[in-house]
Amino acid sequence: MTSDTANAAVSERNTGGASAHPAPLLEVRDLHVRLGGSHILQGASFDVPARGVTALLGRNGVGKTTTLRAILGIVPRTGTVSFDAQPLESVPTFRIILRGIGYVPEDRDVFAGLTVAENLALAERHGVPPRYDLVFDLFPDLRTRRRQLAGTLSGGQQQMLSIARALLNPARLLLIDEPTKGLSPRLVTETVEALARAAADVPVLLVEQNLAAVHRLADHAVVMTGGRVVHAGPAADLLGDAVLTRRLLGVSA
Amino acid sequence: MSTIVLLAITGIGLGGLYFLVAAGLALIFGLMRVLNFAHGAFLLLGGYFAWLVGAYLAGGAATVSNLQFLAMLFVATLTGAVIGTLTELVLIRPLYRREIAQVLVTVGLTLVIGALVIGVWGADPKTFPVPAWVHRTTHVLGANVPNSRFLLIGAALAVLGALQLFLRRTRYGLIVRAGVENRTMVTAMGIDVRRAFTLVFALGGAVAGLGGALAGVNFGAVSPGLGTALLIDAFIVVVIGGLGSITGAALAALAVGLLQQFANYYIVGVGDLSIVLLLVLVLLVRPRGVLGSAT
Amino acid sequence: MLIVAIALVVVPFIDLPTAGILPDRLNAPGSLQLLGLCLVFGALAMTYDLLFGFTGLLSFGHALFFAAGAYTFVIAVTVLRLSGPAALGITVAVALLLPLAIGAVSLRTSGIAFAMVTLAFAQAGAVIVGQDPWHATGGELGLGMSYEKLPQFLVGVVNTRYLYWISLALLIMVAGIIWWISGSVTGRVWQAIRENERRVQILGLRPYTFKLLAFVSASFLAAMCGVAFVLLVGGVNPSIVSAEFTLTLLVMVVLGGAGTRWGALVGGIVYTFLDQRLVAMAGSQAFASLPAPLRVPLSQPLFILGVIFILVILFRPAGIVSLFSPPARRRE
Amino acid sequence: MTTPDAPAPVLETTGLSLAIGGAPIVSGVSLTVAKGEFLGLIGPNGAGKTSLLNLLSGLRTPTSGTIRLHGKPIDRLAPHQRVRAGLGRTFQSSDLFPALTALENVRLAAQAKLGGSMRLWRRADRATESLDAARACLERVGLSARANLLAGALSHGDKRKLELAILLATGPTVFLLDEPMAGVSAEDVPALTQLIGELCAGHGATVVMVEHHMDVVLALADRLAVMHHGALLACDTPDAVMANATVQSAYVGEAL
Repeated sequence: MTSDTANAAVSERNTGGASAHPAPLLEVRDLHVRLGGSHILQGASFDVPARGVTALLGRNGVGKTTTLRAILGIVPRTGTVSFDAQPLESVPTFRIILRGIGYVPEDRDVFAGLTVAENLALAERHGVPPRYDLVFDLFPDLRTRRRQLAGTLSGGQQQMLSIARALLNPARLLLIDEPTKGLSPRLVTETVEALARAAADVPVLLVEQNLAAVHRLADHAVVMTGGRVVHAGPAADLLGDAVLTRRLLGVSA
Repeated sequence: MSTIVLLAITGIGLGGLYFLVAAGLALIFGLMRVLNFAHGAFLLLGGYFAWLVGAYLAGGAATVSNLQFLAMLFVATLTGAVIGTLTELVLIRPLYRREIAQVLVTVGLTLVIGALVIGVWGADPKTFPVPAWVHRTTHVLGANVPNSRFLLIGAALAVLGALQLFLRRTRYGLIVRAGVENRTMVTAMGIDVRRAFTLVFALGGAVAGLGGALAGVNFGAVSPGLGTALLIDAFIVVVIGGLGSITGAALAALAVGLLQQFANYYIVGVGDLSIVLLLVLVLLVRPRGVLGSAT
Repeated sequence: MLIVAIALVVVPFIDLPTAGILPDRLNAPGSLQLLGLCLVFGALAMTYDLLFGFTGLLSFGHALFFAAGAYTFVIAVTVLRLSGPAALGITVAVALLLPLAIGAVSLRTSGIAFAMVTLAFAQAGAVIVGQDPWHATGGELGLGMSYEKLPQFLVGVVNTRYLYWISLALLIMVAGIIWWISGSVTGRVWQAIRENERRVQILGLRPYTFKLLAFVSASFLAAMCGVAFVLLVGGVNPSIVSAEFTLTLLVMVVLGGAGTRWGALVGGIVYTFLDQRLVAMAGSQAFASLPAPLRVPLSQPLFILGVIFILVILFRPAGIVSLFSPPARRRE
Repeated sequence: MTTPDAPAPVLETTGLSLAIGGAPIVSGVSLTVAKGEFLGLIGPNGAGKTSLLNLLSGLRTPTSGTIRLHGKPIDRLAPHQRVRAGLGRTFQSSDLFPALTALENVRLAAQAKLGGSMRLWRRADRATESLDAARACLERVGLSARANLLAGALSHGDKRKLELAILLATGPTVFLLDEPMAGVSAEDVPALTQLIGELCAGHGATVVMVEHHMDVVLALADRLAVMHHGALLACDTPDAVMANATVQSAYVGEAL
């Protein structure tokens, strides 16, 4: 599946990002989250560079989804998060989003009782021209299904709507949580290709279980275990090292 | 036949009044999961402010002109909107994420407003001035139906229509409908959902205020007990209809109004009991109400 | 505790001026009746807290069972002309069977729906009492108690001290029973249900049965408070069946501190005392000279209580007993 | 598959399915677990593993299918009745009774097992037989020293142990363990794994365990069941499952 040209592009972007060492776009330092008595994040620290896709990896239940939610302030957290050198700790969720972060949640979370058009309209912002052309170009299916209730869409179509919602406004960073979860192999491929196109213009922090998708998309990899970050570096290095992958992720890549 | 027509139209009118009270409750509960006990107090203040304006404009007469009546309704609506907004900003917002405390604080507000109304205007009912035509009757299929019933039905339909327009056609309506499903996700799309909360409280309060004035029309007077009495009926309507559903509230209000009228006619005094029985039955069969959502 | 109890027992023997805090000198009938009322409502608030604070069941129908006890006893004595013990026997039966039936139905729902069903049952009770279809309740006017069949020491203003002692005995009985059963094997299950009902099932216990037992226990004790109440005030009226009265109980419990050992009792006593005395205390000359915009609201006890209640929720969510909690806890 | 002399299955599901709002969550799961067997249940997030446990323990009602325990159908039993029939479970998140002490948490379970929870006149602190049983359970998971701490104040690892103590106190013959390692720090995993192994072996219990840590699953399980999209993809010995190409592609993610 992985074409040679795409591979080349990945490694090129990869080395470009690594050698220049520009200031990170998103800096997470000592992030803690306690929910209902469990200490889910136990001091996670990592950077998201200003270019390329950063994959957040780890076994189920290590706190990847919670990390994204904590960055956005959806769950109460301590520690520091700065976006473009601006602290986010005391900023309410909606303002964090308005600073230019697009969010595609786990389980899609489209509004089932609203139509596709209404789901998209909700993302429109005052004074920002919505990028319907771009969105419908990426997901032509959504254009024809504008009047359909989102709850009646298939899982794959809901995922596309969820991504489309995040792409409708120009974003400086996308947080995408398990976009291929529960999709059939053909839809996984489609979704990954759409994400690859979207990621050409904007940096992404991606949570993904499907290592093949990670292989296709990611430039950088951050691995979590037990609520902490245990490894960070170029994605190719991690995925190319079978021993390391097995030790950190418990699977053979 | 004429009796049935009269009972039916009266029942629908009563249902209209219930809907006016229940609509705001359902709206607020749907978005914010707050059972607003102070809703009855919003209604009470709306009714009294309308009476105050009416008594001033009528200058001691029992009737007002249509224009003056419109002014009374406007003031009632405005009063409800203002008190609803203040309640959300001052009492509900600081208790964000403490849902039981939010319910309790509205209980406290009910006590405060109820006591203030008695303190300022006394415990006796105040005769509510209305236009002369409201007192007259209209001949429908052999029955002489009081015009006030038509007024209630018209007002309820207008409010139902306006709320549907708001929910279906405006951006805030869209936010409210999305927020009912998933509040967190609305925030995570860059929308300040708290502004929608304030707006919903203002709207709910406005409808309650209007309901207060129309309750004055229905009972011919306003009294300090008006709020609580209608609030319990509205609770029953909202629970039967499914907490948070406007359409459910409309259907349940209609059912409750009709049931109460007919039951009262055939066995005197069982109207109130019959709707309680209906509530118990509905809850035992469908604990989430007729149109309640699954979660 | 013991000192407080002894002090309360000997109150009717102490002839002290009360400087306007109580209606009269400390052991005068008026003062004793007010103190008795505080004790009865303190006990009633404790029964509500057993349900709401301890087991986590938010009922809006608790007043119904208090009223059921009060009305049954008065009707038995006055309308049915039964002797004191027979009337008490009938009241006990009603106080067990009525909550058993209503609880069995209401507890099929939970959360807000449970609150609403109990509210509806209470409303049905209020309607029946108010409309009086069987000519027993006295309708909107209420019913005065006939003392013919009751012991002589309960009759007459001079014997108010006995009524005071009955109220005190009721409070001690209610507090003792609640203390005992909340520390019982079953009491632990109630607490567990409040904390995590789903997990109680996975221990192999059926929450419904335990919730029903809590509902019947609390309601039965509330009905006994109702009996003490009618003895003390000599009659009933529909205000004790009203939804407002249930809300009042909720206010008492939360004001004092829900789910704490003495919170509900303190809340009940403080609320009742302020409700009864604010007007009289406000009747002083200093008060009369206040401008109307201040005087009118301050002359309404419910206004003041409502404001205090709101302030407690906003700033002291653990209730007024938390004001006296040991400062050690604040240090950590 | 089953040889004639194989022991009768303790737990058996036939075509078990669950759909919520039309969306399939669990689809047609048929599974047998033999007496004393330790079955590891694995699969990606959202594969329906916890939902399957909820169906087994009665917290969810299946859309179709049946469940048999010791050969008898238990579909009509309420959750508490299934526990009494010997089906005990733990939860993924440690939502214990935070305001009760560790000992009280376990004691409630012991009380439920011994009967007599419905005794208003019986003081809890004098009910010695259940207290002794509860202390014994705490002892076995190594929590005796923390018996009188509030459950809410325990460390996360201790909460997981308390969870196991509660399970033991309900006296089950079948253990349903939902991610016992969830949220446990890496250094504590081996010790907890060993504890679970000892407890299950010591009880001769039949176990179904959902777990993501493959080393834990491989250390404990006799057989592995793999779920994907709500369906049972494979159920076999760990070696066979790990070698299975379908499992590899679905779980490990080589579909692309």
